[in-house]
Amino acid sequence: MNTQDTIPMSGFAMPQSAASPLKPLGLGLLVAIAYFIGVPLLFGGNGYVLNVTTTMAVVSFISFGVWLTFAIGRINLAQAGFALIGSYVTAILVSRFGVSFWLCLPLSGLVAAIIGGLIGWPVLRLKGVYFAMITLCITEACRLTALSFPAVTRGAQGIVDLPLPGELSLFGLTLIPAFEKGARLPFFYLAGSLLMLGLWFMWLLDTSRVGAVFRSLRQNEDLAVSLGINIAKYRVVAFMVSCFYAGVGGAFFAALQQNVYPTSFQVIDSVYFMVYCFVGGLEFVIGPLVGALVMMVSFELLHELQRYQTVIFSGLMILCILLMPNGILSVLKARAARAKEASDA
Amino acid sequence: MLEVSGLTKVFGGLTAVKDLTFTLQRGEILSIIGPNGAGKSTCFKLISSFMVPTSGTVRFNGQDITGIGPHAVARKGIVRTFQENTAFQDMTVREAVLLGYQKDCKASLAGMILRSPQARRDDREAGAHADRVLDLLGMSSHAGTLAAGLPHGLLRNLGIAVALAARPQLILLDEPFAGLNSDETKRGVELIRKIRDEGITPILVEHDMAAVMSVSERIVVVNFGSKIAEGTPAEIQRNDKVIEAYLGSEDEEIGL
Amino acid sequence: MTQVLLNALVVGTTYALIALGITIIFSIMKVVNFAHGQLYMIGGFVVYYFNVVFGLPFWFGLLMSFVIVGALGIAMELFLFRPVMLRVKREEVTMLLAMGTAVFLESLALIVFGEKQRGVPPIATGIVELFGARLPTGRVVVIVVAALLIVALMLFIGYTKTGRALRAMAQDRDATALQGVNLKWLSAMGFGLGTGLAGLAGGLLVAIFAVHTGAGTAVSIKAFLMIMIGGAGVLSGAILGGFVLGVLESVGYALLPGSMTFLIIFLIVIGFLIVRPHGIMGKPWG
Amino acid sequence: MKSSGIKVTLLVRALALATTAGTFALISLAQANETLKIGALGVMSGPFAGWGGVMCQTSKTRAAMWNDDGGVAIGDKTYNIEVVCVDDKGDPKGAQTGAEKLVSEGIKYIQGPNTDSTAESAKAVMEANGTINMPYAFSKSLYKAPASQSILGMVASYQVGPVIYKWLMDNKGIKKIAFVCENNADPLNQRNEGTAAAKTLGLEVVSDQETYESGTTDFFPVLTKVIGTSPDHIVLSGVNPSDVGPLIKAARELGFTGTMSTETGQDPRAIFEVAGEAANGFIVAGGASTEAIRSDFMVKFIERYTKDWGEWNDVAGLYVYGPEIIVQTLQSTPKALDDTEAFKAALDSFVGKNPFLKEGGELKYVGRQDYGQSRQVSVPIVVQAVKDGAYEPLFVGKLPD
Repeated sequence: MNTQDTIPMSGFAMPQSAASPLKPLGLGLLVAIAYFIGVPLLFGGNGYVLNVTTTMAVVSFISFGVWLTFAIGRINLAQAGFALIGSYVTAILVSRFGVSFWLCLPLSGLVAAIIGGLIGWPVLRLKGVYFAMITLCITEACRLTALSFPAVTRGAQGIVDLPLPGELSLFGLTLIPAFEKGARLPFFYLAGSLLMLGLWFMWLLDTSRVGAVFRSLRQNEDLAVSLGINIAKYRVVAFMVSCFYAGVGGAFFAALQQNVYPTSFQVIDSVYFMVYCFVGGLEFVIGPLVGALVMMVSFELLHELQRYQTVIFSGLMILCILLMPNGILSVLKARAARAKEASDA
Repeated sequence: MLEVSGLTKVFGGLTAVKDLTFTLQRGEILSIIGPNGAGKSTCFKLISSFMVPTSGTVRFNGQDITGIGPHAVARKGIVRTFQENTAFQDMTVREAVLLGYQKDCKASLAGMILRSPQARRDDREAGAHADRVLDLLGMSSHAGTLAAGLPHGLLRNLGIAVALAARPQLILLDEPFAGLNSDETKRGVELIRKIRDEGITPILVEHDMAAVMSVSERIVVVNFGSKIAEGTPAEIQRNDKVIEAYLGSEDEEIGL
Repeated sequence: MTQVLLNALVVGTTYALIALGITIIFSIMKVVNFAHGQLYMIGGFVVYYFNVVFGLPFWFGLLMSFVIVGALGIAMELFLFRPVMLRVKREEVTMLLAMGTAVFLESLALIVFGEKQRGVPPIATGIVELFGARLPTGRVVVIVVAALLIVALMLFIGYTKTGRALRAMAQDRDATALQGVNLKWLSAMGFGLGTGLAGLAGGLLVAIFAVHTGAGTAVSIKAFLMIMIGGAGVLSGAILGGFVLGVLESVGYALLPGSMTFLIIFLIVIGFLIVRPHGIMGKPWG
Repeated sequence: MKSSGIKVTLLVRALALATTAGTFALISLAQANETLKIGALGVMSGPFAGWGGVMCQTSKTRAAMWNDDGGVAIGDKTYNIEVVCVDDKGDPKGAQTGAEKLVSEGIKYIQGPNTDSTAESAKAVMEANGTINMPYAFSKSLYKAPASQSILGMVASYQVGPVIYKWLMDNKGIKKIAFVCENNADPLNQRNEGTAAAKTLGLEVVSDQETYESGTTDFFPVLTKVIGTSPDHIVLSGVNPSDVGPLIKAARELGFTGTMSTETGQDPRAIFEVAGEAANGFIVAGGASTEAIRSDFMVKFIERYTKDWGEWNDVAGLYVYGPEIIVQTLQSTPKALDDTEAFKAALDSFVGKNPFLKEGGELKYVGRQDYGQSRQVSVPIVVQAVKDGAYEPLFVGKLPD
């Protein structure tokens, strides 16, 4: 590889990757090692820790989508709605038609993305609070749709007792063995793989030309369009990718919980997906992961407070916004920058 | 190159642009002037398709481009700049200029994300082009500066640089000299000539009469949305209608 | 059918009252107050405590609901929203802050007020019959008071010095500052007025409905629907939005199977916003 | 001076001795009583916080009473009961995490969750770990084979509904019945079950499609249509406690004169406070704390609950059966402390005493008729009517085996 090849990459790399002490690849590797080796080694037998980690991984996977819609300057509260769509696609295909979960997983994302594209095309013309509100309506509409059409969704009864993911084989070669009842590690590794893939793709997207276009949409749509950029197309692409993430995440949870109800994903979930992005820091690809990690782990740690758990948790959240209004990572970045300045001087 | 005929825009009951007709030859420097609120900026928005005219047509290189949408117009080769300091605030100068090249990238969406060979070629070309543009505007030393940290004059240049990066045939400059001091204006005038020499035809909407008179080869004067005069700077300075139109406003503006 | 229209009138009036507070805060601060429903709920509990627990008159409790929740709002503005708004890179953070406040107030209320639903003794008894439709006297009193409050607020905003300053600030913060108006005081004041109205709505409506600590989120979501229909940040739009939602809800429940009503309302709102992105009377924002 | 110095020294010595003795006493007490942890997993925050919050408080109160009495004797040891409450936020993800948390603490017996979706999600964890839980949710797949770990902790709406409707037909002569419920999974299911039961009994169902959204403040619009069908009786299926009062009040204000009922436990004072006299005669199934039928022990429990949590909630009278029957079963089968298989094996034969009813009676596991296996607590079907902020019992029924 000649040096010229690397120039364009650095041209669009996120500003912080240069300032951060860890290069993105190293950071990714670190996260992967911590997840795939560190957690099982330390907590392999502890179903609770594995479950929290698994949930955290996929919740941050879904939040990446919200992060991407933030990148184009839209506040997206529809994510729970599309996760619900993903859950139902998998649940219906698996329970009615016996389709393999491994096929359903990407398919759920695809269906969510297509529906997202159809809804997104007109809706994405809205900005600011109007977009936030309309996406909140979409989440509610998804729940009510699931309730109102029992012929397809079994309505209020939910779809229960979904089988665990079966074997995935290609030409007789077993790639993934069937999940066994009660085994937590398969779901844990699946969640980790999704997280890593999701993070990797987000990073690729963000550091590519497309990522730069997305950021330009947030900063000034008029200027972007004056340069011949088809902003409507890029907006829909960003939204569809976001919905894809939601759909895949929803499908995962349907399999993990072995059921889906209209209440499986609600407005409050949409809110939390958004919160994770903020708490981590909107400028950073890894922000949703950091946000979800900090928030979910602190909620669990506050359990000892019993009935004061939620009030202290939300109090801490407010404090967190007060002290770090631009997210945890922005504080770390500023500190790293100061340290660098000091060492340079 | 550009033919505007019978262009009219009505907002509610108000006619902002009325039956405006003019043509532009490749390589000439044309300015549109007029008192405040005369409809100059609306005219730009109509040409660049940020607004759809009530009636009339805009033809570019013989093609009808009326109301085809701003990004489509840009792809045909007409790029506009903005009044004030419109920029991508959180991007560095070089990032913004690289983005200007976007419409000429040949790689597919997936290719761009996954870094296909075509995307890499695009990026290399974009990089080379960006360097040329920055060099042309004398901004190479600011390539790594965030737009939000640029001084006023350079921010204006950045706007032009981004537009140039989109490789237009025709560039619409919306008040390129507003808020600049006389030194900066002088450099701006030179810059516009340089742009023209690169083979890009500029049109200006401007208030700064001295600058307009020195840079323009032809001037169109509008008032209350209609064209009241057209000619060389010398002709315009002598035109009674123009003087009358400007009497209501500040005299010094016409630079007599 | 008379009953349906009468229902729409009552629901619409109460909704308009709910929507006013949230729209005031939005217009002057550009903050979507997700905690609106929780403040409404606290207003209801304030009245309950003054009226039932302390045995004081209902109307005194109502006054206190405005004062206490208004003061809470001023504190929120001073200690939460202002410091954050000064430092954020993205405006959206205020929305998140409001959401956090909503969860905080709700869980705090659960500890302080308990899980039960609360009501106050009826402020008026008896039932008025109108063209075969039934309208309890309590509701008549409440909608008359609500209507008076709405009119009073419109007069306040339209004709007093403070009201005009608030309106000016909603249009252009910087220009208002130039006219020598103390912006800090004014925005805290406006925020307090908005939350006070939420408290007032909750306090008034507890007289005919009931209140419990979990009621907030649903009220907030409905308030958002109203201001979106009417147009965010426009007072008359909020009132109109409240009535439109009231009519949609009442007529929807009368004509459609229950489970479809709100699905259709949501779809109508989505469709409507696509066609008219800024509501009936709203101005572009974003 | 000197003598006082000696006195001080003596005092210090005496204090030290006392402290040491006390410490020893504490240690020996701790040695005598081991701790048995019981979980409570439910929704304790958000709009439905009432369900799980009261459940947690109930179990904690019952545990405190046991511990004050010196603990519970199981086998040859005495145990102090510790209740670990986990808030699932009404979220299926939270329910799974919460269940795993309780399991990781070595807990084998869990009360809750409170809704279908959370109970179904916790089920996977229960089945995989052999943990027993006691949901307050009616989804039948929780209790039917192949599921085996969940025991319904209350009377299901589809069990009590027909009993109430039959009684109303016989005693009040009702013929036309209407159902109204919140547009949400659990209530809708209960409505569907109720409708089916009413039809079987030969009642005419005049309205069964009307629902309202969670958080509705004004029930006039939805009830106008229901009452327009002129029913004799209205069932509020699976109604959230926060909606009961306003619903009754609205129905009466709209001129409805028939009877009304619900199948889920409610607090009579809260209803009365909101609906006033309109609440009188409202029929509720559940609870076992009604004055006329409660035992002295129940009175003591109510006192303790009121002392600990400020205000009595009648729903606690239902939740208290959970820890009671778990502990009694463990006492009868000490092996089940570590082995839930032994617990399950004892379900068919276990017979305990109901301490909460004045007349006593048996406490056992039923449900063979509805679920094909003993996966339900034999909570008495107490049907009662609201009367000025309290309940008066109408009749007490029994669950079928």
